[in-house]
Amino acid sequence: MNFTMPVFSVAIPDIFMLCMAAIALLVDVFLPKKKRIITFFIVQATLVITFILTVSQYIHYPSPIITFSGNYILDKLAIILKMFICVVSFFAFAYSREYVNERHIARGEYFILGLFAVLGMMVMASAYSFLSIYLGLELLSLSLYAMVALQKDSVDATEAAMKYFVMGALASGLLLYGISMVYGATGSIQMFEIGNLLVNSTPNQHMIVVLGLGFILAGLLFKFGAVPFHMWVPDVYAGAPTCMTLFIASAPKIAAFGITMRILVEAMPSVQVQWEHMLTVVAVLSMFFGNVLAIAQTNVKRMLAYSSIAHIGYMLLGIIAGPNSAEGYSAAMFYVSTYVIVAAGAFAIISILSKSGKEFEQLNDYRGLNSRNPWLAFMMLLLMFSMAGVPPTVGFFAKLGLLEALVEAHLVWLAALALLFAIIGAYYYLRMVMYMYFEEPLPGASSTPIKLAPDMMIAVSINGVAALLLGLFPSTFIDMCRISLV
Amino acid sequence: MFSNLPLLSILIWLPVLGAVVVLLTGGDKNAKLARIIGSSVAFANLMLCIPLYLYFDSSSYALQFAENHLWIRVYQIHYAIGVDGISLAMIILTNFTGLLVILAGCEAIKVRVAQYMAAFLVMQGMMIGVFAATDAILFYVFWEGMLIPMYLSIGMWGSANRSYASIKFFLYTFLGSILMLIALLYLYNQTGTFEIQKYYGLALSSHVQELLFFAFFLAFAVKVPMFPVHTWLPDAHTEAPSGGSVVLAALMLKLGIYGFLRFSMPIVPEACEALAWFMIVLSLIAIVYIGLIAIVQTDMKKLIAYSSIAHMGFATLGCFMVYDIIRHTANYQDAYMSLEGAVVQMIAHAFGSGAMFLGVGIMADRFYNHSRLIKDYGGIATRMPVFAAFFMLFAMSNVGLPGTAGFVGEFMVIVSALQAHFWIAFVSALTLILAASYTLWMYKRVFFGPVANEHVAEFRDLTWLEITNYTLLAFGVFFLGLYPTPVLNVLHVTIGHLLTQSMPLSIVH
Amino acid sequence: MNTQLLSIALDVILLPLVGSLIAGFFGKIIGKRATHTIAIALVGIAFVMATYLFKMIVLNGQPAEEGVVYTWMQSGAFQFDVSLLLDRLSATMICIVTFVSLAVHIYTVGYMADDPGYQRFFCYVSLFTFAMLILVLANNLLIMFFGWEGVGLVSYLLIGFWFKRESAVFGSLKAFLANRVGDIGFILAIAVTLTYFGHLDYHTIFAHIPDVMGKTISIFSGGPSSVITVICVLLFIGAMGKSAQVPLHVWLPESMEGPTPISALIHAATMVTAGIYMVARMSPLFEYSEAALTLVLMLGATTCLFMGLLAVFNQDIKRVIAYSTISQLGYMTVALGASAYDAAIFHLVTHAFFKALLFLAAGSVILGMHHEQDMRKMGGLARYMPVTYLTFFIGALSLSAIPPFAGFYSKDSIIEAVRLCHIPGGTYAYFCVLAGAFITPLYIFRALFLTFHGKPRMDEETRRHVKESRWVILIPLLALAVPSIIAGGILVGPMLFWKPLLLGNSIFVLPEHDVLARLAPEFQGARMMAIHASQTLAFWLSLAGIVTAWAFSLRYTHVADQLKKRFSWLYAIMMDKYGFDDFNQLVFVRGSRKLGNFFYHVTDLIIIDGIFVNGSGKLIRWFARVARQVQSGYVYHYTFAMITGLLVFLGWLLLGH
Amino acid sequence: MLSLSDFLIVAAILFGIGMAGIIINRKNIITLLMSVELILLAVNTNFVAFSYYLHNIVGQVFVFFILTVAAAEAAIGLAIMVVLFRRRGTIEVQELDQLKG
Amino acid sequence: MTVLQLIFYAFSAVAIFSGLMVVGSSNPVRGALFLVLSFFCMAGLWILLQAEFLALILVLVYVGAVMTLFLFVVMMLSVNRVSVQEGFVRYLPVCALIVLMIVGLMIMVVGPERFGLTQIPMPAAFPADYSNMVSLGEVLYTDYVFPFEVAAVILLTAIIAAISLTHRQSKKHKSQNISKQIAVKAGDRLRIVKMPSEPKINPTGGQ
Repeated sequence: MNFTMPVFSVAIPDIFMLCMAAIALLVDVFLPKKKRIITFFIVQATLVITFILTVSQYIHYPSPIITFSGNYILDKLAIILKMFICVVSFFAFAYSREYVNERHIARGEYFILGLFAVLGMMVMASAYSFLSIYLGLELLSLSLYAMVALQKDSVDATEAAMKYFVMGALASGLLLYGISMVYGATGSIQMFEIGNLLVNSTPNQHMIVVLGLGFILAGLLFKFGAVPFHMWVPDVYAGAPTCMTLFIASAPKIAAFGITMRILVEAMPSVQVQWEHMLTVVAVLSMFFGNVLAIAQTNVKRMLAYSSIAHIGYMLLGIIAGPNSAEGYSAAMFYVSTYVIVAAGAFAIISILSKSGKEFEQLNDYRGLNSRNPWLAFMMLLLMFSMAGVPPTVGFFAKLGLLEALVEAHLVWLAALALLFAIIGAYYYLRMVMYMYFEEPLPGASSTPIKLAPDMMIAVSINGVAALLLGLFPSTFIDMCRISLV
Repeated sequence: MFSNLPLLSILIWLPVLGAVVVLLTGGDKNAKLARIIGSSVAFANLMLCIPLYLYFDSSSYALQFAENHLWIRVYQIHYAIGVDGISLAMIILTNFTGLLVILAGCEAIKVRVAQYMAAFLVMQGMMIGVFAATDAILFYVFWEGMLIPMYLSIGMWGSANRSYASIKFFLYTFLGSILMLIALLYLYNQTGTFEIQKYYGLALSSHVQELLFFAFFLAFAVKVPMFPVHTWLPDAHTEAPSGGSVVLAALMLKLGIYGFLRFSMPIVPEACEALAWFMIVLSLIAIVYIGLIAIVQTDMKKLIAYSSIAHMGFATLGCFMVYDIIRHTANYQDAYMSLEGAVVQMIAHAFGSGAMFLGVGIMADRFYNHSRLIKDYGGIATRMPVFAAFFMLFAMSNVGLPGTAGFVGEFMVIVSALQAHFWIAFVSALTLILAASYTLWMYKRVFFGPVANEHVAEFRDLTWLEITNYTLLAFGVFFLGLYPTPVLNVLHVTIGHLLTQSMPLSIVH
Repeated sequence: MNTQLLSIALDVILLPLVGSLIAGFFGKIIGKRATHTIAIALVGIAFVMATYLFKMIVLNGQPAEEGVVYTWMQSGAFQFDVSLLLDRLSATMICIVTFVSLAVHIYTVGYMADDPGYQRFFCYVSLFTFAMLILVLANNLLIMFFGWEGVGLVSYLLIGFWFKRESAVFGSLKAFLANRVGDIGFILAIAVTLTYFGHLDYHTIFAHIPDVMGKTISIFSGGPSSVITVICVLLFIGAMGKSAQVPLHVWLPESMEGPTPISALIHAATMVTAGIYMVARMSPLFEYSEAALTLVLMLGATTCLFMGLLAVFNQDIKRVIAYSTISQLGYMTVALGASAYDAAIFHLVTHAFFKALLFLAAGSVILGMHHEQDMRKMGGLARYMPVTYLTFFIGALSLSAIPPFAGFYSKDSIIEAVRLCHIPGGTYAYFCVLAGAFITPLYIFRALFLTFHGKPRMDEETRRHVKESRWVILIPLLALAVPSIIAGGILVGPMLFWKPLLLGNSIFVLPEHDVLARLAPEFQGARMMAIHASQTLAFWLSLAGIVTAWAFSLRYTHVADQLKKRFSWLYAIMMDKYGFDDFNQLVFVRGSRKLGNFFYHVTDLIIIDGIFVNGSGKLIRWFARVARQVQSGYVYHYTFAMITGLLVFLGWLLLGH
Repeated sequence: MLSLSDFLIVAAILFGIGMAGIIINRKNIITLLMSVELILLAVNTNFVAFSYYLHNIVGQVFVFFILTVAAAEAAIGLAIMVVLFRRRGTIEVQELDQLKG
Repeated sequence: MTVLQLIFYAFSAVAIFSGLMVVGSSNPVRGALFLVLSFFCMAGLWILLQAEFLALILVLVYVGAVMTLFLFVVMMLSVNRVSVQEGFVRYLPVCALIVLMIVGLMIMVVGPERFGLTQIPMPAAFPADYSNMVSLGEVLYTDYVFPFEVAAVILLTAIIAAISLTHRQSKKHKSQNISKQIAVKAGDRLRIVKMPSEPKINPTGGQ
């Protein structure tokens, strides 16, 4: 036995979160129904404290630490991913409060499962072996499946959950098969070891790893929702309760980015050519189909779902350019994290506008939003332009980074193509703005001014203004992404 | 006192700040307050141009009032601004037009006043930013950022077909500028900086230069707009509120030319030289082809819009003839006039067509259904003599009558064109007829003749605010037409420097 | 250098401008009376000053002065000054301009008395005077172009003065556009000049002629053309526009839609002569281009004859005079082409007087007839309007070149000059001007007879109201009648023959071209010239013209009708005015609109917008609609897509590499 | 002697059957869930085989966890299915087409 | 052919056959039972690979628990009868082709060329005192304690999820939902139906 005791202290945030989840669970069970809101506060507090803990780790662990026998890593990437995840999840839950409250959704369970999902993402962020990756991913996915289905009285939500589940299960099957191949080729499931073992791989090994790569990428791209593994995205986004859509669309993408970086960059640089090629195709397809299909949508959630497919396509560009450019990975990370903020904002607006019995999902519902609630419309406008990548919103700088990386990697054609698709994309974002600003509200009840709870208003404002301010002052944020991927 | 102030930054951000303040006034209950704030901010901005002009050293081509702060460390993007002669002229023009538009909006806009003021103030700030930016990405940010308020102003206060027009406008210009972004990134990769000045004189292979040229070309040609990427403009102009049309015509189109001057010519001189024929042909097409199209327009705004394209043809022509001129005469001095003509044409066109757009707005606002169709009008001169007189002046400027602003640029360009080639001059001189045809034919149908219908019969003449506006513009038209020297003085050194920068080695030797 | 005169000249220019501004901005406030008093006073002062300048420069022989008012613009190697030149030519011209302008100002008080646009009219007329003075006093081509366009603008405004009248508005537009065609020539000439001479100042240009003489410019693929010829031809194209030479004459008849004082001022006396003035001014340049002179000569001759012919067939009194103006301008042009610049200017001067006179008289008639212009509805007016009749008669005689009226001296000199000139096309020109000598009296006396003689053909109502016009109208008539009679006799010697010539060195003629110098020995004073007229063919042709006119319009009207029937095709051509209007309408107006419509509807809307812009949008939307069918909602389709995708990737990765 | 590839091939075939089950199944979701189980079984076999032939216990550890997770997954899948059934009264795959386009 | 091979082929054949039956059978109950069969067979193969512990776990956990759960649910939902499958046959060839191709690719890679005995020989036999369970246990609670914990959390999550999803709240209490009351629209309460008015009857009877 050459077992060394793991450094538990590096996992304090995760441990803390797990403890709190258990506490919240217990508390929730014993709380009377009316006071279940306390669960929500516990969950939010957990996130805040975890965030603080993670920040303190940022200070205390300047160099990477691999522990738990190589299953766990704490480096800048993990820390920053965790920070992002906590922040984004915090907002996602904040937005959910009212939405969940108004509908027949088991509130306590929703937030507790949410916390488990966040825990899953934390595990993913720190995972350094395929095993931890897989487990983190499953923890996240299983929570998400359940959370989607939690709106039990909704036909759409249950259907979405079922589709999500079946396809998610298939995807993890694919992922596992790929992992098994890599394991078979190397005899290891640990990132660092695999990376080392594959440096001088035999042609046979190489072939096996390529097969494994294909399966692993299929599983990963499914999590991202990239074409052709994207088909669940629109259905689940549209069918899930909006607050859930918001959650699915946000933090998990960051976590997925984390494991992608670990697998592709740290474990499988030996098949870089292959994954670059595959990702290129996927990225182009995603950008194209995502943007084009979004045009045909009348349901805003669906539209944003397709848009998220397209955005994943863009994000992949950064990874593609990564090996041949200085800033590719960090650009991708910047892209995905800012996109998540923006997408969360957009879904948040949908969710807080939705009232039980009157979901605010159709394009037509947004007619004349400007005259009903100018501030909200303005926030949506900022988010839309950010998604379209129009300066000075953050979306532009995110794209700028990607393009810069692409150009540096001599992939100018890909950059041009990406921008071409961005134009197609701009169309439907503009259409959204058009509905909000240029059209008059439909007559009747939907033309009255909209009043919102102040906390929702503040949260949305933070989100929207972030889209602008991160654009005006993106430097710190970009630096964070860079530090994490040095 | 002013030399210590970050004057340019103030110019850029004061309107933006003003926009925020205006927005805080809320709904139309406080419309009056919004109007007052809006106009005073615009006025203050214009006043700030005075020290800018006075402290500008026109004997130096160096960037003045420069500010430079690191903005985004990773990509070495700086908040770097500064002005040379060309940008100074354009900035003053922007502020001038900005004030006009805001004033015009005070009268014409009745709903969502605060948002209107805010949109235009932001637009103004952004545009000043474009002209002042000396960092490529900063430039791009302003360049694109301006689209948002413009898009909104077309869509929110425009007429029936505004959605289509606004989206078309946005996508067209967006399409144009993306390639420029890639070009900028390419240059960044070559130089490691986004500082525009550093791109000048970069040794690039001719193939690369041509690619870069086309990337820039698309961006700027769409903005100018040049044939065949001009079709957004008639729609956008037509559907935009008159203030929007004015900004589009007076300022936004200029950005394209400015881009050519700032980017294409100095950065890829060899490609510019090699492809100058292409640009010249397109410019001439703009002048003749668009002129002919303008003749048959039935919508006043469309007509003026097309005429704008034709006039911008002169500006592009002026820019790209310099190579031929210098090749023929081997003397830089000879080419000055061509480039200066282009710049003057930009300014002159701002006055002329801006005023005409305002005029159409004035008429349409009085008409019961805000029609802009020529056939709905007639005999305005009977009902609105003062307006008719003003409009005649601006029409004449549009026609290019000596003594008005419109003449100066056209004259300079036509005369320079002859140095390049006789037929270029000839074709461009056709504008004398074409511009006169479409402008005066429209004037004839709208202003002359018997009063067309009972709606026109109810028209009242200009209000004081409108007269103020028009007097300002008339002043501009005459000032530039009769005494363009102050404007040109600002330009000489800059243009000269620009010329030396934009000459490819093949010509220099 | 004494610049005092020049500053007076500047005042001469600015006074009408001040008048114009006052009338324009404050006319409504200060009222009609004050408006016309101020305007007339200012023009009057200007006239007095101009006379003074004329005296100082021309009569006292002070040297020419030039000076810069301010630098308009400086760009690169080129500098453009607003500068004035006061020499003999311009001094003469400003005298005429201010004089005719003054006459018209006064005349207007009566003519426009009841018009609501009274003040506006004064504004325009004064503005016109201002622009014309700039044109004349300019020291370089650019400033001349300023004035040139200025008069064009005001002409446009004045023709369309009655803007509610469709025909007036149409005429004004036509005038402006036709002028603009010429302006292209002018501006290109400026461009060529600037390119090859580097400057636009007259004296600089003239000084550099030797340097430029050998230079060529390649315009047509056929071969290079001489720069000077190109400049001259282009300049002349400009002159053709302003001076209504074929084929750019079409606007002048239409311009008669304007108020009659305008027709007198602009379209007879001053503006239309701008082209003549310009060519004369640029004589040093033209002298070096025989080709250009030939063109000038031929076109002038053509205009002279064929436009005169049209006047014969017209029924509108003002149009007859208008065509007559074109024809007379043709004479002047011929003179230019024959290098007899002085003769051209001389004819310009006399023509200014008698043509203004004719117009104003015609205006008086029209006023008397309550704005009826059709001569077929007039007749026998001599009884009702004796003074008008008298003055019209004087004008007609002068125009018909009957000695010793003013027109005789100038026209006869031109005919003689053409006879002697050796420029190619001279013979044709000589034939034309001789034929013109017959045609001119024919049409003007036809007009005279139809209007003032014979039975009254107007309706009863009108006839009862016909009476002589007011004194404000008659005074200018009388004032113009005097020079129409005597100016020729007085001026012929000093202007054409006696060295030093009145215009002196303002005009430059190569010795081998100098036809007037060849004529000079024959000249023995004005009286002798008048007497010798009986020995010239032209004189007899003139008389024959008068007789024919009398015969056809009063005596044997049925013969005219028969001829009309016999030569109906010819008559049709005449009625069509040689088809210029139809041609322009068809080719240029309709052609450009057709082309514009094609470009707009087909190229712009269908090809660019429809196919590329909206087409790509539609394509994408169509594709989106189709592609969303793939998103069928069925899990098995989704997984199928996933697995197919995986298969493709695996196949590619494993087999492809 | 049995080679590693024998086991892997069997696993691959099972894996294929599992995938096929998901693609072609139009009837009830239970079969889908069972197909997923087949896939996991195939993967597990892979791991076990590798573990044996590479003399490396990690594969088996992995299988251990996969089994655990698969059980949890099955539970949640069934739970969702129950919810769906309660709501829709059917678990037919081809009727899950409310969301599309 | 050795005994081992015989066992291997027998188990494999049955496993594959029952796998096919799982997918192909129209009755889910039968499908589930076939799944159990294939699990059994695969457990047999695992034992050949000396993974006794896992093989047993497979049987215990899967056959004993998971499959029972499946059957339980099938029975509970009484979905064992199934409508006729349209499209099954129609799409079968395409699907089969795709799957065959993908399996072909997989086999191409994992086939004997790379994983044959020549490439990867039989591993050395384990020492006699080797215990699969011990060696697994040794690493499970040491090296893999972190995954182990996470797996525990997953199970916890599954429990929570399953309970909260399937648990039906008893509708014992009645309470006002004020926001719903406010959000209600007039149109929800009263629907005015427009109907064609009765044909007018002439009161006089039409005579």
